[in-house]
Amino acid sequence: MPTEQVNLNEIARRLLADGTVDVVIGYTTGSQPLVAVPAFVRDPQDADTLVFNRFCEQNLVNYLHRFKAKRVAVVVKGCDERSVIGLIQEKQLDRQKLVLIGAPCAGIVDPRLVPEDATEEETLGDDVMYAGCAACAVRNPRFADYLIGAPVPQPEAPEFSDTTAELEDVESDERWRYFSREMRKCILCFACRNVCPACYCNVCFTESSQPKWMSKTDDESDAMFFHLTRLLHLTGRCTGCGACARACPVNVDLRTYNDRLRKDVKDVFEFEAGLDPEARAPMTCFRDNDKNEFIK
Amino acid sequence: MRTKSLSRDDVQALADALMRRHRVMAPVLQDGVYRFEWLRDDTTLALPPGGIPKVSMKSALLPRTEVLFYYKLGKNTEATAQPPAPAAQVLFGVHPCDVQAIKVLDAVFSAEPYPDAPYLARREVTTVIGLGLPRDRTPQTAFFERLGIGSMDSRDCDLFLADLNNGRFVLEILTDKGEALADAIDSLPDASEDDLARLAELRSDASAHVTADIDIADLKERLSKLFEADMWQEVAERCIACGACSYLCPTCHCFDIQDENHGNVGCRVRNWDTCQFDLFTKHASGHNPRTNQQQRARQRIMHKYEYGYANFGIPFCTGCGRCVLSCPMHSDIRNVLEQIQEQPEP
Amino acid sequence: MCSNRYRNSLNPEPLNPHMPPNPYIPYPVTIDKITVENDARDLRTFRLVFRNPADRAAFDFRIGQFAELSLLGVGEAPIGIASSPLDEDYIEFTVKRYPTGIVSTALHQSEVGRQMGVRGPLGNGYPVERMAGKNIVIISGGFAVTTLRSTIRYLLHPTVRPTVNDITVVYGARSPGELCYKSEFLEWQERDDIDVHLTVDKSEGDWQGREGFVPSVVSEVAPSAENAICLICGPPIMLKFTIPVLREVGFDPEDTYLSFEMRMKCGIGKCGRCNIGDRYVCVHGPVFSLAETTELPREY
Amino acid sequence: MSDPTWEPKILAFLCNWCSYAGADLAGVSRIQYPPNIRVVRVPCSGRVNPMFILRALQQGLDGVLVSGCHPGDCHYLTGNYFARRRFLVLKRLLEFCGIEEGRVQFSWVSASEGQKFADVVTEVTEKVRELGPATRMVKKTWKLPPEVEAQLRGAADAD
Repeated sequence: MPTEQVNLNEIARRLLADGTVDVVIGYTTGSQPLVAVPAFVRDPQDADTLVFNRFCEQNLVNYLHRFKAKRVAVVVKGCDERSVIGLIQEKQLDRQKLVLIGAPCAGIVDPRLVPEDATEEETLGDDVMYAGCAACAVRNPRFADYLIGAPVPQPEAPEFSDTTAELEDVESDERWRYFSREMRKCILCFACRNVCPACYCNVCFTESSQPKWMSKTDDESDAMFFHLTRLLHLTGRCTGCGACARACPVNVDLRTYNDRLRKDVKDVFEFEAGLDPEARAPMTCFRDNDKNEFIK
Repeated sequence: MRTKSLSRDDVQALADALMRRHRVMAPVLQDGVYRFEWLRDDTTLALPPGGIPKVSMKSALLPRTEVLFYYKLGKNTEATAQPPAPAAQVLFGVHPCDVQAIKVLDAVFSAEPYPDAPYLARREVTTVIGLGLPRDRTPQTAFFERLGIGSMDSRDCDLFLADLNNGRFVLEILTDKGEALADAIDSLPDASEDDLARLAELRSDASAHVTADIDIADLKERLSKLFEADMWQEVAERCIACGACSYLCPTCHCFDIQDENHGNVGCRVRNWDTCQFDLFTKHASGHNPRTNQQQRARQRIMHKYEYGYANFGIPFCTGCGRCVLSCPMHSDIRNVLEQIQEQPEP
Repeated sequence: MCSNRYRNSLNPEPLNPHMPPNPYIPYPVTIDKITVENDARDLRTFRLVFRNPADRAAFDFRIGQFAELSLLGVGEAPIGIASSPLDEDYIEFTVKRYPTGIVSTALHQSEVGRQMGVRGPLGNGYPVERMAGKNIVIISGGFAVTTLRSTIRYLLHPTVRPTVNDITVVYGARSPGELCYKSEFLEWQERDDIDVHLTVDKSEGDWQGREGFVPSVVSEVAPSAENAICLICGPPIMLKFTIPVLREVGFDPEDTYLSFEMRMKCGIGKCGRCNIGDRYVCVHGPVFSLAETTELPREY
Repeated sequence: MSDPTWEPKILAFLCNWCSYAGADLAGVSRIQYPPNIRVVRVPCSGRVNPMFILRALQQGLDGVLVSGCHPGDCHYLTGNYFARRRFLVLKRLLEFCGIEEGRVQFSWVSASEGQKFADVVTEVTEKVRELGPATRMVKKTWKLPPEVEAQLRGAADAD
């Protein structure tokens, strides 16, 4: 039975009015042109402020950690929904308290590609789309309770970023030059960690002072330490939603490294995060015949 | 006041000339982001259309990591040594709102009773070359005019490079520090009459649009009564407590002091820090005066618009709009300012 | 505002002549003596001697000031100065060891003879100039007594004692084992020119002294507020119940002074983290009059 | 080679039950192997947190070896199985980022394989020697400028 197609504002008002949920987390138009911002609607009258368009680039599942005790409705794109599946597997979210308002998405605008002085949507070409969306395999949410639009076509898409493929073919010096160049940009503001739904540790290793795992100097090795460790913590959990890459104020190319990680997990453990609610996360299990030849 | 005329290529040539005897920090374009970087032979100067690079020049005066001193440790012994004195440096292409941000840093770090020697030593060898732009090239996110700063404002600059919007520039030499760069400047032709006329016209147009409608004294008074207001709940609701806005803000100067060890040698450094992180105010006993995001979001606004003005007489915000541009959740500090104005008089 | 500019022997000639000295370089000191203050052994008093004798003169501090104890390779911690400004050849700090405290843990693992650093003196300290000819009431709880012990030692110094009238001290701790500077306090109890009241929340062992919380002892002792200044420092719970008692007894908020504890890094009003409202605890404090604290927002 | 006297510094995490015992056996049996490894004894190869390895590279160590029990021999039954997955992802990620192959190596050495331990250490040391001193991801913040180096040379250990 295909999920019920509804209007976003209608369903939000209904859910709030009949008390099914305490808050609806969605998007509303931002104060700057060509921008959508997260919105937390608690009053049925405000349901009309909710919108969904191709500027809704944040992953709202990240906010669900703050509403653990409440019953929440959240607007999820296909990629966001994979984060929900992942968090349910990790016992962080209770599906009964969640209402998923699925939003079929044909790809969203990467705010970093929008020229600073652009104000009208028409002036935007089609090269402002987030690169990851071209490789998206889940344009239509599959487990949502409602859909706020007709399903969009699902084109055959290359799996991973092409820079990942390019870097795999070059010498390690070249790879190191690229990695070092990207990490030198990082200012350790932790926006990538704070927008990521999979990053929810109470005390992150970066905030631990006893032991002091990591220092926050401008030496590139500290940025490398942080990003490598975070990547390892995302093994088999990163869904490739791209929220971190879009949130980075200095355009560090996180997508290439996320895609490499997801490619490894797919090749070696035949696992993709957030697709199958029943599957076991790869780092919580093992097999006798796991790859062993790299160990002497 | 001596003035020179330059074409677009002369500007690049000027930057190269300055690089011969000074470290030059100037805007460069890298992967779609205009950043203030130390110019190297393989980097080319790229003045942003809006004049405000996303990564500010703060790191030239308050580096992201600055060695306070080096040390060597014995079994029970320790010895320290001071870092070498900072080299002469030139900040090239600093927008007027960033120049006023430098004045904020100067006020904080030269305040008695403990003037900050490392900062002042660096500040003394710094020459600031301002960048003036016609008013209509102001980025949408910037609101420095509301804080009394014009886009052609040459206050507190050693030299001032005005973009005449027709491919030509005028360079004004304003202070002795500016004159000290004479060897790189004298080869340039003196400013032509129509260049100067166009500059005067653009300058008057720019200063005419300076509304200065944000009244800081009034804002301070209002904020001093809004500590317990529940507007902060809404301001902080979307905020994910990252450091993007504070690290890119040219006036945010909070720092952390850490020791960096390697065997028996090391150095005590200060790193950028932000009131948005939990460790910022967490006591060793575990007590933390600020535990939730409302309190932290409030602290950032209060520090900029109330505490700064109360202690130093100047607001800690120059309306550059970088926090609006860089926030992953597109929070807009201008909305917060409006909310403050709309709060009912207690 | 404390008057003495920060002077430092390590870099007599700063980078260039008219530059102020680098305020981040600590005075080199050596641990001369370590005494354990309580049975739980997580409170130790460190007596530090300056490796360059001239620095002791440069480090002329006032009661109630603090300093940053610096262990190179470990970090720094702001600790109140426990010795009296008139103790000539050393300075003392009492440090409580916290499991997550990097510097306090490293300090407690140090031995006599270890070289370390002290940066300061920092903060404004108690209002010494207002104390002449006044009655002084000192109320403290737990290990927050460090700067008040410095005050008592200073006031009892033969050259200072005549300048103030009577001194009343109420000092309480959780149990007799937790009382700091016990020998000194017992000695002071014998003296006639100071009125010391020790109390413990819960008596145990051979403790004959008073048993009861500090607020109840203060209302019992009821020191007269007439021409008096009150210095009070202790855990928030003690302040919460003692301040109303002081008000009943008639102490004017202008004459009651508290000392605050905040997370600090620079200690010189630059790093932006120790503010309560627009006041930096490290430079405008740590001592505030009760009147001032009522204006400060509740963010400590 | 820039400095002929250079000897690689290698950090070796040896699992207490197998590899550490294997190393012990190699010593007891007088089997010679290069002295370049600095041993850290860990309860299990699963105990080795990837952050240990990253920090080692940051501090300038030229190589890291993690050695544990063969799959199935683990004293804690599954420690090395989880470690194997973790190290696979770490190794591929480090190489993708440009850390030379061979800087970080892994091995299974049981308590009875003294000779294998010596061979593994020899092989790792030769590979790291061939790669030369570590330069990638090595932290430079504490690198003393020359004039500070001179100033501190006589200090600290003198008194």
